[in-house]
Amino acid sequence: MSARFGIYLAGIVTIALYSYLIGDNKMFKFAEHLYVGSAAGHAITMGYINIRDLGWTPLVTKGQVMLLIPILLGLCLYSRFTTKYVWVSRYAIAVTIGIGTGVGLRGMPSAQILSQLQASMVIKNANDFLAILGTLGVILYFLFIHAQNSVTKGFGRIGRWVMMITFGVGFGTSTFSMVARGTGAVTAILRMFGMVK
Amino acid sequence: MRREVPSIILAFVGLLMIAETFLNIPAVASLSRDVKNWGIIIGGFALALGSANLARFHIVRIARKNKEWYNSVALLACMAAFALAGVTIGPKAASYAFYYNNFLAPMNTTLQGMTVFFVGSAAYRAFTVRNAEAAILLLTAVIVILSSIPLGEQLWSRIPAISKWIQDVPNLSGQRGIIITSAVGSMAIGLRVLLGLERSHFGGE
Amino acid sequence: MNQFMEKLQNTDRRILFALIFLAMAYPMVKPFTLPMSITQEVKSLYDFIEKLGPNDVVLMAPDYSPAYAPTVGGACEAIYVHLMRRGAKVVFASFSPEGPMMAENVIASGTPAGKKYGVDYVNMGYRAGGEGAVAAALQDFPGVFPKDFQGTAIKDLPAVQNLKSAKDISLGVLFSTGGYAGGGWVRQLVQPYGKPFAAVVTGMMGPAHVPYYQAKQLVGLVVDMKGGAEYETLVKRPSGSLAGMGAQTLAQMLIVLYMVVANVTYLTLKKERTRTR
Amino acid sequence: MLFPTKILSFATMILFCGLIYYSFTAAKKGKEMPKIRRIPALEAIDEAIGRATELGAPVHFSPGRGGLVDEESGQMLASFQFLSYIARQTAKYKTQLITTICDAMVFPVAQEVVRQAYIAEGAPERFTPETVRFLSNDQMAYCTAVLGIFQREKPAANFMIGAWYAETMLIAEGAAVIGAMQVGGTARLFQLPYLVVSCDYCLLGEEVFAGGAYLGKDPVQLGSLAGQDLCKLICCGIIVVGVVTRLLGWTYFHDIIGKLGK
Repeated sequence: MSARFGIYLAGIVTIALYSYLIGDNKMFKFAEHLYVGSAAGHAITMGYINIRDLGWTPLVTKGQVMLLIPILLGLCLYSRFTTKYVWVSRYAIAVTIGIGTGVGLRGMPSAQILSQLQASMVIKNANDFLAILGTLGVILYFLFIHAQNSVTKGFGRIGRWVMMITFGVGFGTSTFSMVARGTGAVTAILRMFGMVK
Repeated sequence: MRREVPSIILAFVGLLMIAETFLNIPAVASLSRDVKNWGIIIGGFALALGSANLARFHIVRIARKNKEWYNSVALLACMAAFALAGVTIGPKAASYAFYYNNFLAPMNTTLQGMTVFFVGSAAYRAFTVRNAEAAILLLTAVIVILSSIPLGEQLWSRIPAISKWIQDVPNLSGQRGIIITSAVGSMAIGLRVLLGLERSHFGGE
Repeated sequence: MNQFMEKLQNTDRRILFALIFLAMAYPMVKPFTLPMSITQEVKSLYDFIEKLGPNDVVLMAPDYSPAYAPTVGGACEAIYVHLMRRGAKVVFASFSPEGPMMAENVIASGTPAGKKYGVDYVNMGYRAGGEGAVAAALQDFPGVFPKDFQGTAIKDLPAVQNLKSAKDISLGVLFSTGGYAGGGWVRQLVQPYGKPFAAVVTGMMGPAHVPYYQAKQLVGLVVDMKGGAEYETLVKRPSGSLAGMGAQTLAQMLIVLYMVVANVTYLTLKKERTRTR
Repeated sequence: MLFPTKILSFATMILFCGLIYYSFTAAKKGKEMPKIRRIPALEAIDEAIGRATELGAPVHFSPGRGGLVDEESGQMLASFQFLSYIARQTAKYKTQLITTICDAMVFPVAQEVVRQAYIAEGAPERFTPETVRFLSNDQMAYCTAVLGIFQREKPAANFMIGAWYAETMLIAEGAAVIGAMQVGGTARLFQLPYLVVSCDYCLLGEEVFAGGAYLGKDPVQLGSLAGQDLCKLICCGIIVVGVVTRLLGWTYFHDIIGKLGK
């Protein structure tokens, strides 16, 4: 499996996927199925390793009996292949969503609310003043029920403009990294034809 | 039994996660670490479940002799090959790594690289000044793009300074507002889910 | 006129895609110089190297991985080429595991005809230990790097025969994408030995290095692909960084052009529509 | 027992959750709620489904690459409310729904949401393996497969509401190519610009979380939304107080957040 073969393999799959830009075609469809299939196979590998290393191995070698719980819960998911016992899968879903909900709830106050509020309090010059007005505008834009009056609506209008600027900046700054990734893929094609080193 | 017990489990796990962050109790910390591990293990089963569904979907296509069924065969073959190799020789083996690095990874790079083409077509299609807001969006994007390439400076020497001001003042304040309000929304849905008032994830009311 | 505008508005997507592809591919196949202002930080490194000659030994530390080759690799090659032209001796010594490979790449694509390995340039390989290893190498170079990357002993390499410690080098250049970065070299090379030092870093690290430059602890600072492109412009040898910047410039200009054309057609047709109404 | 450096974060969580809880219990008891303001993007959902129905074309829904175990999980939970609503509407109008999923754990949840919605509309037979499809947990493989579906099954409406990552632009433009009407929405700051640019209508940030209340007109959700408004007004108040005290040269208020709000 030489490096040369690797370069050709990478070049060919790149061209096949890029052919989508011309229009849906047989080559793209084939590459798409190869990609999705390989990724699924890789996912099975990763899932297997997670179950083995975090669940099965500690269970049988170290006797961590508690690990039977997630293994059983994981198996519960397969009740989805039946019609009668579908509800069993909810136990596994409950644990997962419980983790996500808890992690979300606990992280929001400090990371997303207090630290941002603190940053909004710094006022040293006119720019800071404008920034604070902008932040207030955006927050007031998101009022849905309470305080629907002309003041909050006026602020909300400013808030929307500020958000448009934020989106414009987001779009503009990310083009740099997108072009960088694009050149990476273009390089794979050019390299196959020996046009770049 | 079918909805209540899962709801109780959900609330317990959620509160455990919250307790881990705020309370200085070693037992809580270790249990919550275990439960997060459980999440990864369950996730492993979910990955296999997803792949099994994908396989079923394509087996049906082959059985029905759908148009271009041979693509489904290719998909299943790749899936079987990667999974078998992964389970037997492991992903760190040289041949597995070779196909990962020269086959799967470049496809990922290619798709990520394709984004720039779509940005181009979006620029041509969607960036029209239909109203004042669209005009602000367009103008900001153009200034920021111009400031990141040498040409912008040549066009007008103040472009980099203007772009920096836009990024530091209105952009930052907009980000703050969005982050704060999204956090409030996210907390609200989290609370409703914990209390079992929101059950769409268990399928409805 | 309006027919033309309508046609323009409905340009086939594939043409838009093809132009973007060309805008990215052309500069990579054929890098070109760009009209850009050269920052003082880059120019001062160039001026410093202009004054070096055959009696000078320059220590280059290419501490980056392949993923960062587009970011700082171009500058590495351009500075290497410049040093070769001046006739200075270049010693590559790396403190990150992938560094020696990066040095090999730079040597392969940048060495001018007539320059010889071991005499004009040498690749000493890699030593683990971060800032501590840097300090040790600067104190006792042959002790830390007794052999080169290929295993040739120092006594067979004329380029490094007289390099005993930091006292014998004329310039140190660090290529860094993280870790202890330029501050470590200022502590280990500039402060104890008073030797000139330059840093090549990523855009993210750039602002943190400006104070060192302002305090004259750096003779030069090259930041990211753009700094590399400036250096390539100065040595008049378009390569990796200018190729990358060229692709950036052309592709982003094209995207801006798309926005402009889209709005010109949109507004013209809208005006026309309101008039006929 | 409580970590001293986190007292303020904990208090914020209790205060905000308390306000929201108070608001929706009040609403549940029948306290009259003021009307919710118009959110055009939400009204566009019905329009898009209607269009697809007229054309006899399918509707595509995706919650993005987000998962259920991280901090973005709130958006995924919100996304299920939209999925539930859209599934019911499509069942009502006998329009085909294609839900594509990228995260493996989201898959069984999405299946359950759609299945129950179909049962609620009295059309359980419409639920087939084609309705909710797990395509890949590899983000870009997922994109390829979605692009393939767009080209071959040509949905006339595309909904992208949830936690979106780098796949946003590919899928949004992929749908624009086939002329689908699009409604997007995410609270992920880095992907919002693409949805705003590419979609016909876009839910911005917190609007994603308000969808359930708007579409369901459920008193709990409306009450919750009213509580969220109170929290936001408090945030504004804190900013104003912080700024004023700082202008007066008193930084205690600002500094205490840093010390106790970790």
